[in-house]
Amino acid sequence: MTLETAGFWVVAVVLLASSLAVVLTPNLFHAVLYLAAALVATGVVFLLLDSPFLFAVQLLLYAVGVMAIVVFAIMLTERLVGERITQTSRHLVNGGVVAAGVFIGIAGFLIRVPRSLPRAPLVGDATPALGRALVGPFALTLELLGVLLVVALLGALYFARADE
Amino acid sequence: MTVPVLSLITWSPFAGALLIMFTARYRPLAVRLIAVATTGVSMVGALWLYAVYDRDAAGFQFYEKVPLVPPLGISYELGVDGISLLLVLLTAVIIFAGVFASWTVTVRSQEFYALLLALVTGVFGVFVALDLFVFFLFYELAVLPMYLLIGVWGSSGEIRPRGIFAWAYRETGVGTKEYAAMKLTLYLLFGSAFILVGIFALYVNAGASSFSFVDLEGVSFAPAVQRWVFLAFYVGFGVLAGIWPLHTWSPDGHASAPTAVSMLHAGVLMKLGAYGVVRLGMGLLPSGAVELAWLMGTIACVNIVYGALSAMAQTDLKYVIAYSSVSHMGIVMLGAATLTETGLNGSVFQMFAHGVMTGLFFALVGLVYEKAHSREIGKMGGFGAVMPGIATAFTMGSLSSLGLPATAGFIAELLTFLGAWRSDHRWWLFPAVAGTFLTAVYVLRVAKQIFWGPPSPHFQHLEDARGPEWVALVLLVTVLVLFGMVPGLAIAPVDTATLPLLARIVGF
Amino acid sequence: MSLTAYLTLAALVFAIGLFGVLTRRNAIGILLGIELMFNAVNINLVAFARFHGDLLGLVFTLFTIAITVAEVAVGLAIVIVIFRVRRTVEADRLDLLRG
Amino acid sequence: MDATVWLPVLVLGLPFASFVLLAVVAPLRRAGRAAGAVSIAAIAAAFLGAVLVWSVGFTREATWTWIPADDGPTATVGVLVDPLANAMLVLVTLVSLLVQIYSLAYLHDERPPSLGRYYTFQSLFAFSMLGLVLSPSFIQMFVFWELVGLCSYLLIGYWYARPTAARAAVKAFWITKLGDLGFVIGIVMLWAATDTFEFRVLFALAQEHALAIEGLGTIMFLIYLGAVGKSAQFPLHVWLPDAMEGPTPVSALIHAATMVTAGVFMVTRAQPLFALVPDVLALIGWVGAFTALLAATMACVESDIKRVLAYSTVSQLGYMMAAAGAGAPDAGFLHLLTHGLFKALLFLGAGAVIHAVGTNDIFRMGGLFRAMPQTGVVFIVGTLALAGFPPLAGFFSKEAILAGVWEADMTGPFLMLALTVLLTAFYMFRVVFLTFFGRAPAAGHPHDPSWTMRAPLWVLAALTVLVGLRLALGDVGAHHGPGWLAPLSVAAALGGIALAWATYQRGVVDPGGLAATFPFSVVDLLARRRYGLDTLYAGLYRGFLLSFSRLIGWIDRYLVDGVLNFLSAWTLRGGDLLRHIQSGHAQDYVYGVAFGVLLLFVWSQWWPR
Repeated sequence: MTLETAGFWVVAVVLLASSLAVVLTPNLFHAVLYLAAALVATGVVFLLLDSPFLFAVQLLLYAVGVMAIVVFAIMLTERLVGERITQTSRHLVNGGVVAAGVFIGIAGFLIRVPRSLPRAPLVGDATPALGRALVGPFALTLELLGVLLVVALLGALYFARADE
Repeated sequence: MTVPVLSLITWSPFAGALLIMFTARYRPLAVRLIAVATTGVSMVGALWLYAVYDRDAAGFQFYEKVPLVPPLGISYELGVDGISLLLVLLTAVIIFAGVFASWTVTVRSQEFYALLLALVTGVFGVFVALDLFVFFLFYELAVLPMYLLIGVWGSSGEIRPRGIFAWAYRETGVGTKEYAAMKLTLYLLFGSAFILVGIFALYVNAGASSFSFVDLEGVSFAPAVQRWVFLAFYVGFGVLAGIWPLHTWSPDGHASAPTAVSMLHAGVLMKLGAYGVVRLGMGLLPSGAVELAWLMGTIACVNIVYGALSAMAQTDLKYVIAYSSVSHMGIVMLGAATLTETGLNGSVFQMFAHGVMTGLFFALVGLVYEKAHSREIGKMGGFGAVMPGIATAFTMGSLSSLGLPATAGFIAELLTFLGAWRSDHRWWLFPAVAGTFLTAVYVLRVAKQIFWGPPSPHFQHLEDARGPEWVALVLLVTVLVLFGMVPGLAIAPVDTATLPLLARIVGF
Repeated sequence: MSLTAYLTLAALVFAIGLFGVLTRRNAIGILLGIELMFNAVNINLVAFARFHGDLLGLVFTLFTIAITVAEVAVGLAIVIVIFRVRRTVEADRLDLLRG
Repeated sequence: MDATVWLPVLVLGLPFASFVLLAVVAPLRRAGRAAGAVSIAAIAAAFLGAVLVWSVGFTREATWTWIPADDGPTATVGVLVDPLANAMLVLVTLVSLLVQIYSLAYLHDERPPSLGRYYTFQSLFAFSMLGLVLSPSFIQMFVFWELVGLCSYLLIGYWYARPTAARAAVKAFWITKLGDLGFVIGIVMLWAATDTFEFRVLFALAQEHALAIEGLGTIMFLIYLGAVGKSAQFPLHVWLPDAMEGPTPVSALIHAATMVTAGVFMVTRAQPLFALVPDVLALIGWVGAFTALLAATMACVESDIKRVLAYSTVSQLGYMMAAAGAGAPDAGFLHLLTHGLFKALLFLGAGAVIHAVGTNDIFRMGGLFRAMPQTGVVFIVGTLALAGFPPLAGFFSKEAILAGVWEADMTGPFLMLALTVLLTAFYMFRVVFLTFFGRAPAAGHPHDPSWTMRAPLWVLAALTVLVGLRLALGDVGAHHGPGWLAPLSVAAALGGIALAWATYQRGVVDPGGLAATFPFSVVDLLARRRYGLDTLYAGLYRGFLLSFSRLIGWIDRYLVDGVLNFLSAWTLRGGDLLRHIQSGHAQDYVYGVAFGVLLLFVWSQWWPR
């Protein structure tokens, strides 16, 4: 068992466990914390897939940025009415069946994938190539993405602003 | 450079509609004057067209062509032959009269007139367009404003549903103007779908290079294509022409529509259907026409007799007239189905005659309704003494309707009869002739009930027609009698179009 | 580890996220489920990119993450607005789309 | 164009001009008497022209294209001037003129606009009738045929506020229209076979024996149906008595002298064609004779003076048709002319009587001869002519008909016609005795009418006598029957008069008792019920046509349209049901998405490729 294999199994268990916790825990605040764990685990998966840059992005953007926003949102909505930060679920069986169905559907594809597909050889660090691609062929897309983010933030501000 | 007279005729009402919407808001008189002026331009244009049309030449005259989408072969292509010439004249007459007949519309009159004029542009466009794509656009333009015109300005009838489907009648709101508007629009769009499919079928089968009628005319389509596309055109246009059993939109729609709209719709729009069958169906698909003539003629016979009997059973004046249209459109379709020169001339003549006649009828019914506030025949009586002018005009319309000589209706029916007996299905003559008798029964019965007899106590203070209304009545009656006495006025140009058409069909 | 392992992992996370979306009553909870599904997708993208040696998948993942952030921001803003108006974020009681 | 064409066209055009003038210039029409003056002037000028045409004896045919077609016109219009048409021209213009003059006084109580309308219609009628007479083709004849029918309809309904007049007008129109259906089908078929409507061409074909059309018998029978309706032959005669609802001058002009004879005129005109189909001719003869007898029996029991005259007209039209059917159209036509004179006279005389006493019922009149001697004299002249007394006009024409029928070996029709002679004399003198003699009812002071009404009466009476004398002296009637014929018919007429005298003047025979004895009782019963024909038509109209139309109307609304409404109602309901799927919960929509994804998976995995 290589280090990578061992890492994968550990990460997989963490990721799945924290994901399940996200959707099952009754405490919303806890759910957010589990989500943070799941996101970090995902980042580790990226790392296992030789993408350290994405790992960094995942940590910075998701685990910190998104979490901050979500926590703020929870504070703004739940705390204000003074309720306990709990949530309940509904139609657990239905949801389970449908989710399982979708998983089986995907699995139907997965069993067709050639099991021993070789991993492409690693050609140096992917990060500089990624950087070149972002300012090269994808420069325009990147700019547009920037615009999108600005617009989204403006929109969020507009929506969430307090009435005068 | 020559004046594009067809474009002028076609777009003048549209320009009027725009003018009304942008300049004449809240000025009712200005609205009407603009409407009169722009339809007057069309009328003068149509008369000029009629006067200078070369009666010795076959084919399309006053040709205009501007490419619109060259890669797809779509172009703005206009032209008239004898058939469309007559129908353009009819449209001009009816709308000109219609503007006067609806002088008294008070609610939202600028929107009313704007929609009406836009609609007329569509009608003119259909008659003069030679490009099937543009033809279809005009066709839809002619059909759709009807929904608003009926839904907003219409009137609801009194129908108390009985019978096995009564619950369905309450559910759908039978009798209300909204129901009528919706029904009419859905029916006609149902037909449009067939037409569109047919047009594209022809376009693709001809090599997908041109929508031009003139180009498609030169293509001989495979017999199977002809059969099915002709059927599609027959059903699609037939809905608008009121063929049985797809006619039921017509009584409800015409009864609910305001006066000018009924005039225009029964007078002209139903002719669009018949025109479509003749022009596109028979003109482009000669062997399909030969193959399915039996169907057209037989259904036309059903229309004639069935429509007349239904009209006889009605108690609502507008419904009587509307069903009479169903019956008379049967004559139009029958004449076309005979595939003979006389029959086809009769068919086109009937399009014209019925247009004027029914326009007159609906104008009169509108006047009577406006004064008596009732459409129930049973409640009326003795109006002849208080409104002699309307009574006279109604009698003239009735006489033309039952095919009395010296009115345009007679010429049309006679020619159709002659054609029917010369066709491959001689028996068509008998239902057609029986239809004239049934028409005499219901039309004179109604005239007797409304205008004759002792004056009804319910209606003491009725008035005869007034200024602008007289313009409409006199114009229509004059045309009706003039073309009845001098049928050559219409037959001579029409013949230039029917002969080449028949040459293609019979020579096929 | 083989590609299938990564894909299976992603599929499981996706299914769990979907389950969350379907079952959660709280609008924020639903949003968390959506985040999980996004992550599953990202894992797929990166895995394919790695196994095929194609940079494009990484670029795409980057964009996805950025867009997700925008989506979360807007989504939460909407939740807050709804909360202000309706004083609840219970999805059961939100039926503005009702026909 | 020479005089042979333009003069008849002028005769035709004058009433038309008058009609257009009155129809278009409303103030003139509303002036009433001025409108009458215009119309009378026009018809007087036309009369002079007609007399000129007749006396010179023009013969000419001219046609113009009416409905053009590629290879020669489909239909033509024109004028056909020949002795037949000339004689009719004179009759029509003369009677029209006299009736229009008469109407000035008869209708002097009418409101001016109504009177103007009356004269407008009168002008239209004169034009239409003249056009019919001058027709060179079946199609033109049909056109004017319908137009005179229209005038009849309008003038019967002149007092349109009266429900009975309104009913009678539409009844007349419908019943004649029923016959016209046959007419129009016939000429359409004839056209399809020969490509022409023109008499000249058709007659030429007939002469060359080139008219061997399959079904010519059917065609001619159908054309004859038009005459059955217009000339009130059995079984379509029922409209004519009801048509008496119109003003009396109208009855005199349209429903006695001119329009109703159009059928006879048409059969006479088309004689070369009818001659080709002896079966149809025989039918015409039998129906004519039967009509004559049937109408005479109904006239015997009628108490309304105008309706007696109406039945008498039906009866005399039967004579004319019988003559045409027997191959003696000349005799029939002669009777048409003479009958036009004396029947107009009788109607106008009856009008004077009605005008004076204010009722139509002969049993409420009496002793009028003393009060209105001039009317009495002319009425008796007309009655004698109708009864067929020498040397009045009616005698010779009726004689000619009887001779023609006898010579055609049509014994049955002959016997019926001979019996009708007796009945004619009986019912006419029944009217004379009841009206002009006997006890006068106390009320009222009847007197002879003004000169505008008297003058036409005298003119017609004089013409009845003069034409009779002219016929007696000349050798006009071509059909001289066997020697016993004239005495027989005069004897029959005398018998009728004697019976009437004995019954209604002397009171020797009790009319009620006579009617109750066996063979007469049945006839009396049937005749009083008009042989059930009116009931039959009313039953057909109400019980069949209207019910059937109601059935169709029901089918249309509840089946043809019902299926549609049924479908659309279900569509609406279905939409209502499906609407609940739109719960508004975003998560429910996610289920939809998930199911969609599942479906995609299933499709991509297991869809057979």
